[in-house]
This record gives sequence, C-alpha cells and structure tokens, in this order.
Amino acid sequence: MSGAEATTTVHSEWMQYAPLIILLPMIAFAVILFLGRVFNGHPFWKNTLKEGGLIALPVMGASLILSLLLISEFLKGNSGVDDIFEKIAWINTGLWDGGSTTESVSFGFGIYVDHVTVMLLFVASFLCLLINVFSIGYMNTDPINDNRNHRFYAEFVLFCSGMLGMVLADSFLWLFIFWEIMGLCSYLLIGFYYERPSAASAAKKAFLTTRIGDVFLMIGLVMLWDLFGSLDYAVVFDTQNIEAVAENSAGTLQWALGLMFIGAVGKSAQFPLHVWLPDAMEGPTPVSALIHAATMVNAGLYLVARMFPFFGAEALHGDLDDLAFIIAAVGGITAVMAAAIAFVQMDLKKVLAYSTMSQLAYIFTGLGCAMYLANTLDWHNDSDAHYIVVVAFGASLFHLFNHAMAKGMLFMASGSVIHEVHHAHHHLHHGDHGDDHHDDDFDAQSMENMGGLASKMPITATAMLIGSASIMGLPFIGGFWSKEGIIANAWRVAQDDPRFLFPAMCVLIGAAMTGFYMSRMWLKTFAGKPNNEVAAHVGPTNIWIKTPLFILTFVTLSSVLLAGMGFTHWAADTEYSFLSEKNILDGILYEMEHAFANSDAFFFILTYVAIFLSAILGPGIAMALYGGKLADGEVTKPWMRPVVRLSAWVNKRFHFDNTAFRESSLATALENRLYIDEYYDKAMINIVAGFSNKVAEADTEVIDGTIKAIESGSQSLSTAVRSLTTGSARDYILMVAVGTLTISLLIWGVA
Amino acid sequence: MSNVSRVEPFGDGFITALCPELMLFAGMLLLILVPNLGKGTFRIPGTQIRLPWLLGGTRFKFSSDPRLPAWIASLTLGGAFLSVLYIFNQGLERVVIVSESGKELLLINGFSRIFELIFFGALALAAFSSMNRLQVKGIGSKVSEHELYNNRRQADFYILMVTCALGMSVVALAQDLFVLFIGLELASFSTYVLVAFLKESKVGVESGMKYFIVGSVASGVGLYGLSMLYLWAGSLQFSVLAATFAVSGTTALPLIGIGFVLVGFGFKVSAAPFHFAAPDAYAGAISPVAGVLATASKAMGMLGLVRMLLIVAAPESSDGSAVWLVCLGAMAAITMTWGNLAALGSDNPKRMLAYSSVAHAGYMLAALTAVGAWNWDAAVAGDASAAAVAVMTALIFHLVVLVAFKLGAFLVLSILESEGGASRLSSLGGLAKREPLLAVAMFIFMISLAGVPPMAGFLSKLLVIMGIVRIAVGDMGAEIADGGIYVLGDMHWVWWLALLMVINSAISVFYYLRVVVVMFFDEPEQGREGPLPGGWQVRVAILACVLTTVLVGVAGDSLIRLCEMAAQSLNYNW
Amino acid sequence: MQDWISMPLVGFPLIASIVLLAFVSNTNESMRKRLADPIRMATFVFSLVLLAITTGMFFKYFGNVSWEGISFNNYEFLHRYSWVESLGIHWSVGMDALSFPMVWLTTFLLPVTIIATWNEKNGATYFPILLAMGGALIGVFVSLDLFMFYVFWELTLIPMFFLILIWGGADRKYASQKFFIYTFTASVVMLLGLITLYFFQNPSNPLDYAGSMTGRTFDIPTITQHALMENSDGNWYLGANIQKVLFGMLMLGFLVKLPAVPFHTWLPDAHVQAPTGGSMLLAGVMLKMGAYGMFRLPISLFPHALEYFQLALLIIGMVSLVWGAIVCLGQTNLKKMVAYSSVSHMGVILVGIATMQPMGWAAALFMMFAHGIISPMLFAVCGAFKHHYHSMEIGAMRGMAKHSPWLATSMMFAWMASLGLPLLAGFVAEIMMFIALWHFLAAEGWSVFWMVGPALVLAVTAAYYLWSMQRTIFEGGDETQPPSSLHGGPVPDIANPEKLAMLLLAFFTIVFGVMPWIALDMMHDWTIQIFEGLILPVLGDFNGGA
Amino acid sequence: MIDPAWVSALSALMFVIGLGGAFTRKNAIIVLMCIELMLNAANMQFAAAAVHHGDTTGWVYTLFAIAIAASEVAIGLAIFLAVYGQHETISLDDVDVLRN
Repeated sequence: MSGAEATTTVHSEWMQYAPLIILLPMIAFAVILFLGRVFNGHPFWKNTLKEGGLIALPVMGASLILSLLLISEFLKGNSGVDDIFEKIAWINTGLWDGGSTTESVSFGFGIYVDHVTVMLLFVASFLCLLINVFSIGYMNTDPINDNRNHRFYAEFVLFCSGMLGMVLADSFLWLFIFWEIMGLCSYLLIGFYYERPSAASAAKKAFLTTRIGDVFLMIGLVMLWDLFGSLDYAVVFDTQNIEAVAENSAGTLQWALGLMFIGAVGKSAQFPLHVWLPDAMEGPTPVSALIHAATMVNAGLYLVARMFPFFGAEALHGDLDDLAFIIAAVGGITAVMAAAIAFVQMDLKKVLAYSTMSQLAYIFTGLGCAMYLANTLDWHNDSDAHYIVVVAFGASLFHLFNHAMAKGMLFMASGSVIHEVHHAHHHLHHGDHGDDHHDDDFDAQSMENMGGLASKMPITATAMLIGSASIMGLPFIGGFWSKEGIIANAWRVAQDDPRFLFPAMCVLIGAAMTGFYMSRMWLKTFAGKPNNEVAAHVGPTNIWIKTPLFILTFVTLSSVLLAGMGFTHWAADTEYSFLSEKNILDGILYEMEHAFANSDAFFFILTYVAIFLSAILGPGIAMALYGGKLADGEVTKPWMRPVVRLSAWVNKRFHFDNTAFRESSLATALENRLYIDEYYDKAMINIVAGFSNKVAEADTEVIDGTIKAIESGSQSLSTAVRSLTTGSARDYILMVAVGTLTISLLIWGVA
Repeated sequence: MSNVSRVEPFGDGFITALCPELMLFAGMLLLILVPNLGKGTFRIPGTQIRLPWLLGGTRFKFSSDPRLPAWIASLTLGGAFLSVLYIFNQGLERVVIVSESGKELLLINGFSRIFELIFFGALALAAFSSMNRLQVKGIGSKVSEHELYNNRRQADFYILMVTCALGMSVVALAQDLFVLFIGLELASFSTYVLVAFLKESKVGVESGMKYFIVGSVASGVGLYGLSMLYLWAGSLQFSVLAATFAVSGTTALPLIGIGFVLVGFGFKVSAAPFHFAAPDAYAGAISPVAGVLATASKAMGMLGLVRMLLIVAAPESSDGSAVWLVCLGAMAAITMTWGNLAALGSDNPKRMLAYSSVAHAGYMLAALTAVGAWNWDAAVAGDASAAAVAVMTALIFHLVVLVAFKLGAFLVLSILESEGGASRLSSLGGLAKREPLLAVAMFIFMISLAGVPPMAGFLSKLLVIMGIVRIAVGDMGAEIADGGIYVLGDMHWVWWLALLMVINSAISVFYYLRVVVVMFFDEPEQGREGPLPGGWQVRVAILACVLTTVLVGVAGDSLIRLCEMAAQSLNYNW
Repeated sequence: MQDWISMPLVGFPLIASIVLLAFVSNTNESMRKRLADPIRMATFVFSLVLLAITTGMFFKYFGNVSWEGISFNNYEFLHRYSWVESLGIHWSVGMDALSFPMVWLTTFLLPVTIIATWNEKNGATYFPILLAMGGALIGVFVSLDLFMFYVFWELTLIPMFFLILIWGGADRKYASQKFFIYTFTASVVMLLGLITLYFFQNPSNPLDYAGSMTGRTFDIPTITQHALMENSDGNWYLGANIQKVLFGMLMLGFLVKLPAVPFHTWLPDAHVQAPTGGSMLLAGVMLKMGAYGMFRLPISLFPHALEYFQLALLIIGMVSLVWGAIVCLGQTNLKKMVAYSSVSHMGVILVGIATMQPMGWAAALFMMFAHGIISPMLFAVCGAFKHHYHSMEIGAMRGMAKHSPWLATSMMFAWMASLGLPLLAGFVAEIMMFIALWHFLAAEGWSVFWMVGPALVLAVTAAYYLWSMQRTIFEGGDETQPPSSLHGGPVPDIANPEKLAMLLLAFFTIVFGVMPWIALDMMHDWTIQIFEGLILPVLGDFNGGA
Repeated sequence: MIDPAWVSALSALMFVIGLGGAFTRKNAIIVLMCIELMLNAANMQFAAAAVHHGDTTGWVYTLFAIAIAASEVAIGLAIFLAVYGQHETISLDDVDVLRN
C-alpha cells in the first residue's frame, strides 16, 4: 500500500487544482450517465437540464476557468515545468539488470506544464466549452436524439476529460492512457446512432485504424522506456539522459520515435491510416467538430510536437533527420491526397473532413521540417539558427491553433447548416406528423440540397466564410500567418536537403488546392441560387448554435494579434515570454514585414507565389465553376456581398466546362477515395478474416482434431481389444496356454 | 524364528489362534443344520415311536425364513471379521501351526490376518447385502416375496460363501505351497458354483462354465508347476523352497515351475492373458458375487503371488537379477493397458467393472514388480527393505480399500439388477433422479476407482505409485546430496510402469465418468422411472462402503500403519 | 494471530456444501423447489462471510498481517497439522502475497457469481456446488503441502464437472467429460512428477516434517527451503537432467490448466457448454491455478530449469497469445470467442513469466488478478445474452443497445476491459508485460519485430471484440425485428441481480485499473522477494545482464 | 524300479496332451477330461518326486490332488448339466452369449 508518494512539492495555488481539470469531467461522466439512466424521459431532466447538457456545461466551464487560471499562472512564470502537485506512484515494480539486486521502477502520474501544454490546454478547454454550448442547440432540438442525449453528454465529457488529461499528463505513458480514452469516446460517439449500420461500421473502423497506430505507439513507448528507464517528460527530455542514450542507442531511439509517430499517424488520420476520418462523419456534428476537427486529431500532432526535444538535442545532432523527413513526407502526401479527394466530395462534412486531414498534414510537414532544422542546425549556439528553428516549430504549432479554432467553427457552422436544412426538409415533407426521419433518401449533408443560404443564415455564412479564409490562408486572416510559415520552412529545408523538395512542393500545391475546395464548399452552400425547394425554406438557427460561431469568428480574426504577440516564437521557445517581450503593435508590424517584405528574395517570391495560389488561383477556379448570385430578393450581410458578387462575376467571365474532368477516371478514383478503403477492406476480408478462419479451422481440425483422434482411436482400439474376447471358452484356454508358454520362455530366456 | 509360538493341531492355543477360522467352520455347520430344523421325527425302526429329532419335516417358522441363512452367514463372516479386528487390536501374536513331523502348515501373523480382513469383510458385505436380493429366477425378472420364501437354495448360496471364506483364509495362512493350493481350490470351487448359481438363466450358467473351465485349466497348470517344484526341492514348505532356491534357483526346472504356478495365480488376479474368462464371469454372475470375485478372490490370487514370488523366489533376487521381474513387469503393463482399453468401449457396466478390475490387477502387479526390484542396485538401492515394505504396504492397502469401492459399485448395480438387469449402461440412467444418494454413492465409487482425490482410491493409487517411484529412485536422493550425479535414466525401469500407470488412470477416467454422466444426465430407461426396489441391508452395506471410501481417503493414516505392520511381518529379511 | 483462519476458509465451504447437498438429496422434487430460496440465501450469506474474512485480512483486521515484506518462502497464517504422518503429509496452509490475492479473488467472485446467477434452475443443489467449488479453489491457493495441493487441485474438477454436466448447454455431456479427462490426464503426469520429486529427498538426512514410513516430506516450505539451499552456487537441485525432467512434468499439468496452446482445446468446449456461474469461476479462478502452480512449484523449486526452458516458455506464451487472438477472429459463437480470448490472455501470463524479470512476473500476477475480475464479467455478459436471446451466435441479436441497454453497456464495458483499455485493470498488466518483454528481448539483442507480433495481438483483440459488438450492440435497432429465437416474445433486459453483479465487477475493474497499487504493490513485493531470495542468489548473472 | 525321470517325462507328455486337448476340443466333457489329464500328470509327477526324494509327503499331495480332481469333476458336470439345460449344447464354441 504505497498510494501517493511525494516526489515534488507544491508551489502555486491554482496549479494544485490542475487535476480537477481532468477529474471534473470524469466525474460528470458518471453523474450524467447515472442520472440519465434513472431519469430518462423525465420532463425536468429533458427540458430543464437538457438531458445532461446543462450539467456538462458548468463542468466544462469550470475546466476552462481552471485551465485559464493555470495558464495565467504559468504565463506569470510562477511555476516550473513539472512541479505541480504530488505525483501519484501508479505502478511500482522492479527490474533486474544484472547484479545482485533488483531495481525498483515506478510509473507515476503527474501534471506537466510547458508552452505546448498551455497552448493545447487552452484550445481544448475553450473549444470543448463552445462545442458544449453548440451541442445543446444542436442535439436537443432534434427529436431523433430524444431520450438518449444523456449518452451523448456523458461520452462528451469523458472525451473532454481524456483530451485535457492527455495535454496535462507528465509522461508519455499517461499521454497514451488518455489517448486511448479519447479513442474509446470517439468510438462511442461515432457510433452514437448505433442503429445505423454505417455508423456502427464507421465507429469500428475508427477505433481499429487508430488502434493499429496505437499498437506501434505502444511499442515505441516501450522501447523509449527501455532507453530511458522512464517515460516522464522530465526524465526523457533531460539533456544528460539524452546524451547517455545518444551515445550508443541513437538508432534505437529513432526506431522508437518512428513507431510512436505511427501512432500519431493513426490518430491524426494521415496517410496511410487516414481512412477512418471521413467515415467518422457518421457521428453527430458536434462530435465531428470536437473530436475530428478541433481536438482529438490534434493529439497526434501533440505527440509529435512532444518529441521535439529529442530532435533538438545537441547530443542527437543529425541522428534523427531521416525520421524528420518521413514525418514531413507523410504530411506532404496526405496534404495533396486529401485535398484532391475533397475536390469531388458533395457531402459538406466530408469536405471538411478531408480538409482536416489536409491541414493536419500541413502541420506534420511543418513539424517535420522544424525537426529537421532542429536536428541539423547548430541552434543551441547559433542565434540565427536558433531563431529559424524556433519559428519553424512555432509556425506549426500556431497552425495547429488556427486550424483548431477555424475547423471547429467550420464544423459547427456546417452543423448549423445541416441542422436547418434537415429541419426545413422535415417541415416541408412531413409536416407535423412526427414521422420517422429515416424513411427517405434525403441527405441533409449534401451540398446538392443547399445553395444560396448566405441570406438565410447570415451568421453561419459569415463564420463559414472566415473559417474558410483562415484555412485557405487568405492574407491577414487566421491561418495565413502560420501557413505561410510552414510553406516557407518547407522550402527552407528543401534548400538544405533535396529530399524535402517533395513535401515542399506538396504543401505549395496543396495551398492552391485548399483554396479551391474551401471556396467550392462555401460557394456551393451559400452562394448562387437554392438548389432545390428545401434549400429555399431554410430558416435562421437558434442562439445556442449562434453563440459559439460568433465567438469563434472573432477568435479566428484575432489571430493576427496572437501573431503580433509573438505566438510563433513563444510556442516553441521556453525562454520567450509571451506578454512582455514585444509591444503588440511592433509585433504585428514585424510580422507583416516579415511576411510581405521578406528581405530574402527567395522567400519574398515564395510568399507571393503562395498567396497567388491559395488566394487567387484556387478560389478563382472555384468561383468560375460554382460562383453565382443569390436568388432574387435575397440579401445578405454587407461583408459577404462583395464575395458573392465577385464569385458571380468570375463565374460569368471565366466559367468553363469541367465535365471532362468530372467524367475522368481520376475523378472517379477520387470519389472512391483513391480506392484505398476498398483495398483495406479487401485485405481485411481476404487476408485477415480469411487467415483467421483458416487458423480457427486448424484449431478445431488439427489441434482439437488430434485430441479427438486420440479419443476415437482409443475407442476403436477398445473395440479391437474387446473383440479378442470371443466368447468361446476354447479361445480363453488357448490364451492361457499361450501365456504359459510365453512366461516359461521368458523366464527361461532371462535366466 | 523368534517371537513365534509353535502350535500343533488341536494343541494348546490352537483354538485361540484359529478363532476366526473356527468360527467360520461353526457357521458353516450351522448353515447346514439350522435351515433344516423342523418338526421332523425319527421313527425307531420297527416301532411306531417317533422321536423328534428336529431335522426335516415341516420346518419351523424361523428356520424356514429365507433370510435366515443370510443372517447366519453374515453374522459368521462379520463375526470372523470382527474377531480378526479384535485380534489386531489386542496385539497380534505370531503363531505357526506345525504338523507332528514339524512341518509348518499355517502361519498367523499380521500379513495373513490383514488378508483375512479383506476376505471376511468382502464376503460379509456381499452376504449381508444379498439378503432378500438373491435372484433365483434369472436376470430380468423381479423376485416375488413368495418365490423367495419357498426357496431352499438360499442356504446353499450362503454355505458356499462361508466355504469360500474358509478356503481363502487357508490361503492366507498357508506356509506350505500345497496347503495354499488346497485353500485356493476350496475357494475357487465355491466361487465357480456361486458364479453359476443362477442356473435358470443362460448367462448365469455360461459364465459359470467359462469361469470353471478356464479356472480349472489354470489351476491344472498351477498344480503341475507345484509338482515340478516338488520334484526339484523335495518339499513345498516355503522355508525349504526359499532355502533351496537360494542355492540353485536359476535352473530351468524351478523357474518354469514358478512360471506355471504364476499362471494359476494369474488367473485368480485376472492378469492378462489369463483374464479372459473374468469379464464373462462378472457379467453373468450376480453382482455381489462379481464383487467378491473382483475383491476377495483377487486379493487371494495376489496373496498367492506374493507368497510365491517374494518368499520363495526373493532370495534369488538378492543379486539384483530377479528373472521373473521382467516377466511380471511385462504382464503388469499389458494387463493394465488391456483392461483399461477394453473397459473404454464397454457398454455393460458389469463388464466395464470387470475390465477395470483387470486394470487394477495390472496396477497391483506393477507394485509387485517393484517389490521384486527392491534391491536392484546396491549402489543406489538405499534403504531397500524399507522401500520394499512401502510397496508392499501400498499393495495391501490397495487390496483393502478396493473392497470398499469396487464391491460398493457392484452392490449398487445389484440393486438395479434385482429390478431387472444391469447389463446396459442405460440401466443406470436417471439414477440421480430416482435415488440421489445412491447415485452419489456410485459417483464416489467411480471417482475412487479412477483415483480422484480425496477418495480412498486416490490414496491407494498414490501409495502404489509412491512405492514404485521409491523403488525406482532408490537412494539417489542421498547420493545426490553426497555429490553424485544422476540422470533420470539411472532410475530402475519400474518407474516407467508408474508412468504407464498414471496414463492408464487418465484413460480410465473416461469410462468411470461415463457412468456418472449416465446417472446424472440421462433419463431413466422406459419402465424404470419409479423408485428402486427397497431393502435396507444392501443400502447399509453401500453406506459402509461409502464411509470407508471417503474416510480412508481423507484420513487413511491408521490404515496405512496397519498395512505397514502387515507388510513388515511378511519377511524376516525386511 | 489467527493462524487457523485458512482452515475454515477451506473447510467450512466444503463441509457446508456437503451438508447442504446431503440434506437436499434426501428430499423430493417439490421440496427442493421450496428449498432453493433459503439455500441460496444461506450460501450467499456464507460467501459474504468468507469475503468479509479475506477483506478483513487485507485491511489487517484479521491477524494484522502486512502482505508486503514477506520474504521468499515465508508464509502468513501458517498452520500445520499432521495428516498422514507415515507419509509426511500435513494439513499445511498459509498464504503469502502470491496466494492471498487469489484467495481474495475467489471469495470475491463467489458472492458475485451467486448474484449473477441468482435465478439459476435447481438452485437447491446449484448453490451448494458453487460453494464447494469456492472451498476447493481456496484450498488450492492456501495449500502448502504437495499432497494437499494435489488433492484440492483435483477436487476442483468435481464441482465444475457437475456444474457443466447438469446446468450446461446442449453439448454438456461431451464438454464436461472432455474437461475432466483432459485436465486430469495432465495432472496425473504432474502427480508422478511430484512423487518423483518427493523421493529424490535424502531419507538418511531427513527434512523437517518427514513421514515416519518414507523419511521424506510433502511440506512445500521445507522442500522449497531445501531446494533453495541445494540450487545455490550454480548447482542444480537434484542434478540438471532430473531437474529439467521434473520441471517439464510439473509444467505440463500447469500448462494444460492455464491453458497454453496447444493444450487449450478443452477450454472452449468447457466454456461454451458451462453455465454462467461455472464459466465465471472457471475463467475467473480456475485458469489461474495453472499460473499460480507454476510460481509455487516449478519456478520456486527449479529456477535453473526455468532458465533453461525460458525460451521455450516464451515461444509457447507468444504462440498462445497470437494464436488465441487470431482464432477469436474466426469465431461465430460469442462464448467461444470469449473463451479463446482467455487463451490469449493466459499467453500474456506465460510471456510475463518467460521474461524472468520482476516486472514481467508482477505483470503475470496482476494479469491473473485482473483477468480474474474481467473474465467473469465477460462470461456473465455471455450468459445473460444466452439467457435472454436463446442463442450464442454473434449476429443473432442486433441492436442490443436499443432493446437491452444494460446488457449492451455491460458488454461494451467488459469487452473494452478485456481488450486492454487503459484505466481498466487489464491494461496495467499488459503494458507491464510489454515493457518487461522488450527489456528482455533488447538485452538479448533481439529485433523489435519480435515485439510486433504480440503487440499486434492488441489490434486483433480489438478487431474481434469490436466486430462482435458491431453485430450485437449496434445495428438493427428496429424494434419490429427482435431475434427470431425469441419467437415474437418480448425483448427483455437483464434482471436486477445480474445488473448488480455487472456493476460490482465493473466497479472493481475500474478500481484496480485506476488504483492498481492496491493489489500490485504486494505482488511487486512478492516478485522482488522471490528475485532477491531465490532467483538472484541461485542463478546469479543469468541473462548476462541487460 | 523305473527311473523317476521317465515318469516325469511321461507326466510332461500327459500334461502337454491335456493342455493341447483343452484348447482344441469343443466338447466341454472332453475338455474336462483333458483337465483331468493335466491334474493326473501333476499327480504322477508328485508320485515320482516322492519316490525320488524318498519323501512321503508327495504321496499325501497326490491323494489330495486326486480328491481335488474328483470334486472338480463333480462341479464341472453339474455346471455342464445346467448349461445344457439352458443352451441345449455343451459345445464350448456355441456357448457364447457373453462376449466382447
């Protein structure tokens, strides 16, 4: 009985409450689940408590507040990295490494706070709260969810607990543990509509695909543990420990990190383990927003970002560049592939899903490049190199932040659209009969059923517009600041190492592609005339849904401020102070100058090429194809009018016929997701299932068959033996005589 | 021969020494007389005066009671059993009965007495539980009370039981091979008739005939072997034989003679290949008799083998090359495997038990082989005499507890038999529903036979295996402690008999369990759904068997000590 | 000190069940029906008392024993009473940190099993048999005498045989016999090994507690002590050849019981046919007897042979792990799938043992314990499934989440626990096993690819569990189409006692998943004690160090 | 006086004939006779051995053995009669209800 074991001391007043950030939602999980079971259908439960939504909300609020307090404390510099509270000795065990005694080994749980933690903690707790708000507007107004929303909220808060736990954990082991809990929740939430076979299969697919990654992650962790004798960040990031490992196990370390990266690939839906993410859109939209855009998929990125200290370690200089390249290359492939598939998707959420994959791939590329730089440059001593590395890493993290905010918003906005389209359809076709919803083929998520919604859902359209712009990287808006950084860094590395030309080209092409498909999505949904009667009857949405959209729009727009405050620099550099280093206006000016008037000619040109691709070429083609005026008499908000008009103009002026492309085999392949899912399914059915059936057969036929053969063999032997007892006394006497003779001979012979 | 008092027939101490046997004799006489008591008169020739002499005529009520012979036999056998127990309790005196010319005829010691315990116990149980249950109309029909009351053959049956006991006790006590043989024949003849007792049924007489014919051939061979030994040694006294054997034992004549005698006993213990008649005999005889064959008769044969091989031929083995060892070992291996394999597919519970008793004979022969190997290698044999005593103890213990569960199983079958046959496994169907306690009893007997703890059968099998292993390992433990290096191959080959034995035990579980499955799982046969025939005597006997099986299994220490004492008294060398 | 406490722990349940059974056998059918309720209550209360005793031992109400710091081959509550004096057999009981968790587990599962199968038919005989099962199982774990150990080892077969035979499924006749014969066969070979071991003692210098007739003893602590002494300095106790052979003979019995591939085929048959209560105890405790036995006898007595067979054990363990999981994937029967998953999990134990690391052993011990809580829940779910839907086929019933939310939730939980979800009990053992395994492999210079096989099992495990859930819990939520096996009858959810049992099992799965140290600390301590008390002094620098 | 060795040889021959006859003949009575032959072979040997050793015990053995043989015949014939009553044959080959 050794329970808690003090390893470090408590410093600050709010930090000791950090575990509550994880614990509160976890407790809420049990409470909501239990109350939901008991009071299911009760009017008070249903209407006043919103089936648990209003229990989850304060809990998530509390988590956010505690997180913010923690963050502010951290920013004030009141705390070191991991001395937060008493560490719990979770597993005590021992190892023997030769010698006459065993060594004791302990796996503990603690909280670790650094810049990356703080950033992701904010992202997670903030978005969780907003999505909680959104969910109340979204889930509780759809009668199909009646009497089972408690399940949603319970799983939702458990998920939040997992995400926050993963961010706060002080070791790779606990990162993995919370990671798996998120996986479970993702599984449960994707399969929320359990009665749909597609949802059931998507849930399974999501869990299994990520599980395959997790297996490798676990092996990686095990190897890492073996190298360091611990998985605590404080231990593995320790320079001296890394030096010790680097001396003769650098190769093993690269293997370990590489295997861990496979886990990240699975969780962040990168090629080749990306297949689950589009299917995961079977879950309710808040789930998509929360898990598959804003938070869980970032876990993979977080994990890779956590590996940065290894890449940056002096002792491992130049040892890990291959892995860095692999990370960047996987990112590059996925960025282009996902963007291409997004071209042809008609399902609003699927477009966003592929966009997510693509943008996460950007971040991977960025991280890969940053890690390459960190691993090959002498950045500890050279201040220029230091700046390059820090900014490269920071840009990736900043993109993570921007993307999370924008994509969360986009998903919520798309949810809002779908919700209203669905309602309109319901209203139009079923009246007030309250029929079952799923007896027709109407697809509320298809962009075929939308169009011209800009006037009907102005806030949603605005949010969507800003979000798209951020993702595309339109100048000054949200993701621009970070995406430019990623592209620039990729090319910087490509100058050093020609291998990196591949990811660098990928991200550049991807920029144009992003411009195209995001514009296409927005235009098809909000511009032009309504595609059908349903779209014409869509009405505005409710306040629960609007609020988070509203907030996030401003957060996305304000990322320029963050950029100005040196977020990029701060996120990567522990030495850098967030609030005090620079005047904010100076910062913005500096960033502007850096972006648009780079002194280096190469990067100057690169910037404008990227801007051209993402802001002009991509959207331009989209406008030419899908742009259009709103229906007559429909007016939208003033800030969207120019966009709509521009699109109409471009459409008129440059419209071209893309039938040839649409009918090409490439388009078909893209629609079929490049057949990757199909091959995987085939492999599952033919190889895995076939093999397992064969093995099961062998188990019965060969192993159990041997037992059965012994059994039946002895039975027939028994029959044979018994048939010697013929029943005739003569034979018995004969046997006596034979026996007598044999005994005599034997005795005689022996004698 | 210290501590042994020599007594001449009818001399001082004769009656006290042979008290149990004399009780049997008296019982036999009573069995002949009492059921015939009646109002019979004797007319003095030439006169009309009729003197009542109480024999014949209209029988008295008590003497015509069909249960009377059974009571007399049970009390006689039970009394003999108790007197032996009493003698044990009193502290045994070794007595040898010598002829006027000084030849040793009978020896009374722990070893012979404990075998008497087996014989009397088994026969007493069989007699007691046959009371009221003895079928006279053949298998397949129920016996009416009326038929039972009017049958005088009841007396014959029980007389044979008592003569059987008498013959067996002679075997136990004999110090002369021929005396032993006579006892053996007395017991055998009784069992032949007992087996064939159901002369109204086809199977009854057939089994009797086969048992008789094959048994006679075997005893013929045995007698011829005896004559060869006599020709060689000039006496059949054990002491003389042993002494002669030590001098010239390895010549052909005595060896073949011993081999022939082995055949005679081999039939009694139903060792392969002399066992063929046994399944037929068990299947045709009524169950209590089959039980006696499987326990008492087998113990008698075993006793003969022990006397023959260990007393007569043991000195010869002192140089570590007992020639009959290989022969006996092979016989043991074949017997246990054959019995188990044959039982595996047998659908007749009685045949199954018969084959299982063949298998048990194999286990005992394995133990006997081990005793024979007791000082196989001076280097590692260790405390060989203690080891030999241990195996002998195991052998005796096994024979003793076998009475409890083997006979018990037959007694359970006898209840079914008196209901109309127990020749199919399905006859046992639904026993758990019809009479749960009986099913539980049968279950206990079965797992005890299989050697599952904590039953007596486990302990006995454990002891046998332990004995064999002890012989096989010898003193290697001590040698290893002294730095000797040994491998498993250094053990005596009897160890492999132990391995074969445990594998056989595993096989045997299959058919014992099948009985259990039928009892607890299957439905009763058609027309047998109702309650079983009554009769408290047989149930009391079964209860006694169950209690012995369980209690000895759980707390067998005192019985082990008793057996050890008996084993120690077997040979002065030990 | 209540040293005698182990005696009633074993004896009372056995005696009580015999008394109850004897009493019940003497009554008629209708009486037996009426007796079912009081007998159930009696056995339930009785089992709760047992649980209270063992829990009291944990919290030091009984005996004030600290389960940590018991050095190797020392035992608490040690109680010795001569049984068969002539052979050196003693009623010798005691517990250390190896056996105590198992004893507690048994006493915990007993009331839970009774609750879970509250309405089992023929209750008047069923519950006493369960009680007897519990007594025999505790007997195995507390025995410190080879003879006693073997007696209880076999004794467990009898109640389980009847549980399967009388309350089992359609093919119960075959399954019960196969179960009995298969495991019996292996254990008689083990018995011969034990006896041979016994006689390799030196009677001219007899150990303590030696029998008067044989000059040898069955007493495990004495033998272990002696073996420890003899094993040291690189000597092999009894010599290399004999030690290896004896190790093999003992291991055969334990491997079959565990079971390890290729000796596992009795398990699926037994499980599929066994009633819920039987399966729960079978999977929960009985399989662990194998692993327990390995630690108690071959490993403690023959460390040299263990080192010699290390690789073989590793391979058997890995094969069990992989084979069991892959076979699961090919199953269509829910219970069979769960049964094979046990084979796979027992592979984890074996691999943990084969690593010869304190961590691997602690992982094995914790796996024994964790699987002892999780697998009863798996089988409780299967049993409820069978009970309510009259079929064991995966896919016979879909959309359980709609019809039977409780059962669906329990199933989800149990399945997730079994596939090693973190913060549930199974994960702790798995991660420890993997760390220890790699520690061993890396030290030996093996490639990381050897890790991929066993690790991918985790994915395969997930695959079969998820696939089965897809076809049971999910899909087919249409209330108009309940499974055809119900013949249009109502679709019930599980009954209240079953719910309670599931909740209890789930609760402890979480407790030991979140706070593994409750049990793990004493297990860890035991592994350290055996390492420092036996393995290191005896084997020295065996792996060449890591 | 005839050398006992010859008697022994003769008895051996008798024994072999008896044993051989026992398993070659079908008729139970003839088999019984063969058995008697075996017993008599033993008797002869006892007698011869008694002469050889000059030991009177051998004669006693012979007498006892004759008695045994006689009772054996009595029992055998009774059983055969009963067999005939049930099976209407005493051919050993045909009385085989019990087998396997």
